[in-house]
Amino acid sequence: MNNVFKKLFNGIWTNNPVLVLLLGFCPTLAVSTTVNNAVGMAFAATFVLVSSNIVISSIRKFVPNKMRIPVFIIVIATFVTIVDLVLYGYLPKLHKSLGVFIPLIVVNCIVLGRAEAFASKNNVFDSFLDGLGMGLGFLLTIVVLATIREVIGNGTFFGKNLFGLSYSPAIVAILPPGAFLTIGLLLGGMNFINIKNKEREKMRKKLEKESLKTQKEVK
Amino acid sequence: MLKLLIIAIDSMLISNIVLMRFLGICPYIGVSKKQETAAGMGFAVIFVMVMATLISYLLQIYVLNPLKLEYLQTIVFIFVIAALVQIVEITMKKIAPTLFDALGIYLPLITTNCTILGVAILNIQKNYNLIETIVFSLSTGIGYFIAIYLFAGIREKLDWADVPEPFKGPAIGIITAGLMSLAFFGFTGLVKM
Amino acid sequence: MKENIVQVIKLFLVAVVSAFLLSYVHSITKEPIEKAKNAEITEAIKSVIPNISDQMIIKDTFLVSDVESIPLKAYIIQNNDSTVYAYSVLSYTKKGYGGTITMMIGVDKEFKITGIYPLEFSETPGLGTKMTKNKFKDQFLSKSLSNFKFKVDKDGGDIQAITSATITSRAVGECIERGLKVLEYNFKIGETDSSKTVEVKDE
Amino acid sequence: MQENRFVIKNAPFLRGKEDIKSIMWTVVVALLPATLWSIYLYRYRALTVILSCIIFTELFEMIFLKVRGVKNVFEKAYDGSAFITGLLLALNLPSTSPWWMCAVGSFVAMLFGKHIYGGLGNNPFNPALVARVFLLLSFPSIMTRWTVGINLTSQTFATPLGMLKTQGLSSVSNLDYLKLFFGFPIEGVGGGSIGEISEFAILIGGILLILRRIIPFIVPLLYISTVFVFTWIFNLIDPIKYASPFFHMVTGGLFLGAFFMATDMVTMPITKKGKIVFAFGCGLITSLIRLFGAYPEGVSFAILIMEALSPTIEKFTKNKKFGE
Amino acid sequence: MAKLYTFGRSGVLPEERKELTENKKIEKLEAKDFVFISINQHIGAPAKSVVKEGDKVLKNQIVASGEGGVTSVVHSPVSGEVVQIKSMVFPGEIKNDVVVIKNDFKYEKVSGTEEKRDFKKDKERFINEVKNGGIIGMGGAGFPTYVKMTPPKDKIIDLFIVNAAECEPYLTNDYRVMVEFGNEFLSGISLILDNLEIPKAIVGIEENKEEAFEKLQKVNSDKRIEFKLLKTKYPQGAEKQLIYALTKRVVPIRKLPFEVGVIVQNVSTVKAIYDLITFNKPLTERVLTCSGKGINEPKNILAPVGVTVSQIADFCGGIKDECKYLINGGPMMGKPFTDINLPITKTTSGLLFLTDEEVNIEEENPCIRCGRCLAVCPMGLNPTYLKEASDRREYEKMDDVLDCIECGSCSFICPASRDLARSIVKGKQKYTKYLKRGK
Ligand SMILES: Cc1cc2nc3c(=O)[nH]c(=O)nc-3n(C[C@H](O)[C@H](O)[C@H](O)COP(=O)(O)O)c2cc1C
Ligand SMILES: Cc1cc2nc3c(=O)[nH]c(=O)nc-3n(C[C@H](O)[C@H](O)[C@H](O)COP(=O)(O)O)c2cc1C
Ligand SMILES: Cc1cc2nc3c(=O)[nH]c(=O)nc-3n(C[C@H](O)[C@H](O)[C@H](O)COP(=O)(O)O)c2cc1C
Ligand SMILES: Cc1cc2nc3c(=O)[nH]c(=O)nc-3n(C[C@H](O)[C@H](O)[C@H](O)CO)c2cc1C
Ligand code: SF4
Ligand code: SF4
Ligand code: SF4
Ligand code: SF4
Ligand code: FES
Repeated sequence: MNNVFKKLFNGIWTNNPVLVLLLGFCPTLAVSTTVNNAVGMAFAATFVLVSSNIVISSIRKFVPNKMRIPVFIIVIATFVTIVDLVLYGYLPKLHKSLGVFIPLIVVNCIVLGRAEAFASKNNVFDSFLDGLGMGLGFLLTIVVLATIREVIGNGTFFGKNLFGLSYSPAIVAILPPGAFLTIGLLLGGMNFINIKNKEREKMRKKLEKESLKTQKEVK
Repeated sequence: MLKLLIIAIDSMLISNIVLMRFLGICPYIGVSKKQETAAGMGFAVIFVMVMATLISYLLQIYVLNPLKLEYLQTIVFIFVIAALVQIVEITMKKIAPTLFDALGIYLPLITTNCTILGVAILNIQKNYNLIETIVFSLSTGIGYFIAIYLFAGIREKLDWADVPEPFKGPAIGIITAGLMSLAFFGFTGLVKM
Repeated sequence: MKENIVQVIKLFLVAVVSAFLLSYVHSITKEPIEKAKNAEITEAIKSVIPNISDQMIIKDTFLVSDVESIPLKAYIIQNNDSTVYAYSVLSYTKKGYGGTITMMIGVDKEFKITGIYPLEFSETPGLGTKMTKNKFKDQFLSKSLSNFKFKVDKDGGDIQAITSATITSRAVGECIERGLKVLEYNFKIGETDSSKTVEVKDE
Repeated sequence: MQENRFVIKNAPFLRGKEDIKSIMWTVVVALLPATLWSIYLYRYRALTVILSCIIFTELFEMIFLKVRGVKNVFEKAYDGSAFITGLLLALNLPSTSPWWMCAVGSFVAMLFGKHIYGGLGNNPFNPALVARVFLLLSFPSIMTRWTVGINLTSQTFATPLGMLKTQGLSSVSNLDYLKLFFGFPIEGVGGGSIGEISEFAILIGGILLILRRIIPFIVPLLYISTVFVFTWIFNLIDPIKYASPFFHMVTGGLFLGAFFMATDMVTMPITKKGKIVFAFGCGLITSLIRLFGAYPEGVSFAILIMEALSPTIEKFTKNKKFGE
Repeated sequence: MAKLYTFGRSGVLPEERKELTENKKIEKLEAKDFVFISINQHIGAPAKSVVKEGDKVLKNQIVASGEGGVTSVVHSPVSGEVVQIKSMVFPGEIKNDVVVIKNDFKYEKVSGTEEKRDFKKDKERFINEVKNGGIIGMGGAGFPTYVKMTPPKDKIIDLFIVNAAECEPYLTNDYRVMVEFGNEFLSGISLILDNLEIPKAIVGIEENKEEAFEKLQKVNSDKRIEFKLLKTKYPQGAEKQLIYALTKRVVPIRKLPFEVGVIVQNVSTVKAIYDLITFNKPLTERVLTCSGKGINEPKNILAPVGVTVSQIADFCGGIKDECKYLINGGPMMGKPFTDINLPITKTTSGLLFLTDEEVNIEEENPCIRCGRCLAVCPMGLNPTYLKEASDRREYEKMDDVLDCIECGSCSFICPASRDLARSIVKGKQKYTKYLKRGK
């Protein structure tokens, strides 16, 4: 069980696809104008990620190495098309606001990247976990981003007004510059935490070494 | 004629593919450390974008639409693009080796670059005719070139700037992109689509 | 060589499976998608014309605008006994601050406005987008070409312009005026020649 | 005999008198005529905007200096550069700006405009302009509330450029250019940003800077004359639709931008030829935006866009070496 | 007013501060018990000492000489005994062997030296004399003069330029030489023109030395010599800039003056050649300016090469307590040092004792890209760019450092007090090493 959490945590934080692996910026920036869209996009992408990871890892032995990439693309594109059709049919509004970014999940580097780097080499369950973790990482990032943008730029959260009428929102947050600036700050924040962690780790190791030394000396 | 000019200016500056439409951000961040490589990437994108958009346009009009297979758009387009890049790579190597030396390394990167697929799909959504398709894809590609080339120029300069540690690299890059996007808002309304 | 053939066959297999899967999904989603395609329009019509019941029939038709000869799409809402309940028209203007604005305009049988609904526009958020607010839209209710000048107050008209978004307000006025003119021209009894109707499609 | 009484420093041992501080504070002095005139016109309103911008800018400057771990924060914060940014930001805002908007602007200027790039000298974009455009896109209705000077009602009017854009040329055809140039209020016409009212006052400060060799005269001159020529060409083509070039000279932030913002040395190309290209480009884009764009005024955007081009321009306009 | 010549818009205007010594007559300083002769005072192939510890030497005897194309010899200014050969670190962190000679105060000369002689026009012999007389450029660089006088065969020299700009603040040694030894100086020029078969000479003098200009023009009788007044501006005396100012000839990048048919020599060098040719007196002494507010009596001094800085300081009334900086050369290009037991060399044109009041070097700040350094660089370089590239050793961006003449104008003007010249000079060394490694 511990292992499962570790795998998920890897996708959500340690190797967060957007903030650490720097993949999939385009949908992250484009559809994070409202939390609603963001959640929709994240679920769509997670669905594709998980299902294609599962399928790819289960047919990995069947697929000849040379034909790897085309097969992956077919698998992914199939799931993307399914998502596209289903959303169009049953959630037309969301489909409209996500627009071209649904078909673009095909080329989203997160999906293809995980298929290539993970699912083609690991068993079905691990691939499932990896897809889920990455999907959650994507979800987390895009939702945080969208929350910031929607709250600042529109004064709402999930469409609900937060501050009353006298608040004038900083509209730029939901415009393209706002997306870039906000994710830039998030990236910087992530780096900052990682740098601090590394420093702390170093300090701890140093201290441990020193205490070991003193222990030895005492002995 | 006027419409073509409007399409060109709009897709180059006003609705710039990177700064306003959010397509191709990853290579924009990834291949912009040096201005020469940015230029190489830019040219490669222009080239592939025009070819890919054109071919997928023809496929849509003459194959998918008549057969009522519109729902296979995504899967067909991505295959066309992948195949196209392969073919371009091989023929360019044979016919124009110097060009290949310049652009060759960028071509594989482009297959998975969402600008190409994105523009191919947008082009269909916008219902452009053949000439408009060419103008649209060409000027969108040029818009990409402008954005990545200028951006790489700034980034080269930033190499020597005293940027705080956590913001070094992609973070400051993307913030700079934000400020460029802010600046490009000035082009709003220069032409109206 | 043999290996190559096996590879191609495998790829082909995957493709076939995928094609089957997709055509299956397609067959399921076909109908909802068709509905969804019209849902926006239907919803817009419903929001500009009060009390549409499910028995009513919405007919759409292309009308030639006498202003710029660009056909507008109009909808005739009929009671189930085929008498006219109301009209609506999908009008547009190119004079918005950010370019084209399209909006659905609903009128009753007397050609008085029952509602407007902006569909597509790219006005500045916070300025031009105030046109979607009821505070602005409501001033047009039950106005018609004969009792209202569709110009902003600054230009001597009756429209209360949105502060700092005169351009948008002016454009909205033009848009509504165009829609109303086309409707009256085509449907007002006695003045119209129904041959102007280009195409009629049943819902 | 003390051996090491001598200090080792590097040649040259004589250094010029001018330092960053003296340059920056001279610019502040050069901005005084425009500042004082606006305070005379807009009274406490201008004063509050100017004071809050400067105070917040200095405050954020100190905070970010501290966060970045810079030593002697206090001294650095008063080298005058942040003061200029604050003052110029204020001069770029309407006199009706609320204090919290000044605070947001100052924050953006200091964070995205300056310190995220490593502080003075490292930023690719002009901090005050980044903040102004950020505010313009964020709070468009506040940023377009212009009042008439002296008359302290809260009734707002469009600026001449706004009138031109929204109501056409006829609405501005009988404005008195001389009044606009000297910055006297005209009833029914919005005065514009705090600092852009009087071209005359800006010109005085600008000439001071040129004489003190702090800004190269070519930049404002070429910038303004490019706008003049372009607007003139269009005025000749269609005098019914396009305003006279003199109108464009005396309205909007052209002078403020050309003398004080385009000339920010940090963000302008460093080579002489580069400065020429830069100034021409600013003029060209300003004209394009004013003539065809959605915004009535193009100066801020034009300068920012050219700043994005600045490193590239610099690359293509290297100095010729002596003997080359 | 006469036309002022100059080299364009670049360059800077530091305070001149020449009033401290400009009216002080040259005073002669005698060597004390020991002299310290550096065996490498020139640039080019190093020389080797030709004496050993315990050897007896005569005045004007050669103590060091080198082999190869570009090198020079060094003579002893006194007679006595070689007591030691030791290594010393000179300003600019240059290590050199030094021959220490105990002065016997007898001044026994090598026979034939310092006697008036008749010298018939003979180009080859002339150049040979210059070589054996240990004449090197006394304007600062120390380039062996005979090498300048033997350009490649296909280059015809049609102009001899005397560099009397003396653009460095404080320094007045060239000026005093022109005022006090005007005739010798002029005869020196004539000698050079005669022997090297050059048709014309121009003496370029900065406007702030108009007195010397007028006087020389009055006493001159040689029609081939022309005097031109230069604008007072730094670095007017830099070779390429001077040539351009006086003739509008542009020395191509990384090329020497002979490319445009010119030889440039400093005033003191010309005077030294005169002494050598007419009196057979090798170069063993020079005029230098000892100045600054950190010394009690600023003076112009004729001193034997090899006397120590401390001896000179004593001669000038001693160092004041508030003296903080000790500089070998002028304040713009000179090198700082701390060791007052170092000897002067043939290229020491000045010794400056400066106080905090005179030197205002502040802490380095980040570049604000004001572009002033580009504007003043006489070589048209981009100093701030070169500094960053040099500091970071980004070799592919550093090529231009080789064109820097190290004048320091950029550091002088920089409002952010950046030590541009210093970084670039260091960059030059790094880059040269890098190029060598590459080959
Ligand atoms: C740093 C700061 C930023 C603020 N930003 C905003 C803002 O973006 N929009 C806003 O309406 N109020 C903002 N406020 C709150 C205002 O001070 C004020 O309380 C609020 O706008 C109420 O406005 P009213 O006086 O018009 O009712 C901000 C306050 C501070 C201190
Ligand atoms: C950033 C910005 C956005 C604007 N957006 C709009 C807009 O969406 N709709 C509009 O009519 N005018 C817009 N304008 C134009 C001005 O607000 C203009 O002054 C106004 O339309 C004139 O109306 P007024 O006469 O009520 O001031 C915008 C201006 C700026 C600076
Ligand atoms: C920046 C700079 C300034 C110089 N100024 C002078 C000068 O004022 N007078 C001078 O004789 N040499 C000056 N020189 C040295 C000359 O370039 C040149 O080496 C010298 O005049 C040649 O004469 P010499 O070989 O007799 O020394 C300067 C060099 C540099 C790099
Ligand atoms: C001539 C001159 C013009 C300046 N213009 C601006 C300006 O427009 N905006 C600004 O934020 N700072 C300006 N500054 C101040 C300073 O350069 C600015 O804070 C830096 O860009 C910060 O790195 C100016 C400084 C000078 C000397
Ligand atoms: S494939 Fe393209 S989008 Fe993906 S990581 Fe590489 S450059 Fe970025
Ligand atoms: S060393 Fe200095 S004073 Fe001497 S000549 Fe050169 S620049 Fe002039
Ligand atoms: S770069 Fe070299 S030549 Fe140019 S001013 Fe600086 S020191 Fe002088
Ligand atoms: S003079 Fe100093 S501050 Fe100005 S550009 Fe050069 S290095 Fe930068
Ligand atoms: S380029 Fe990476 S998701 Fe678009």
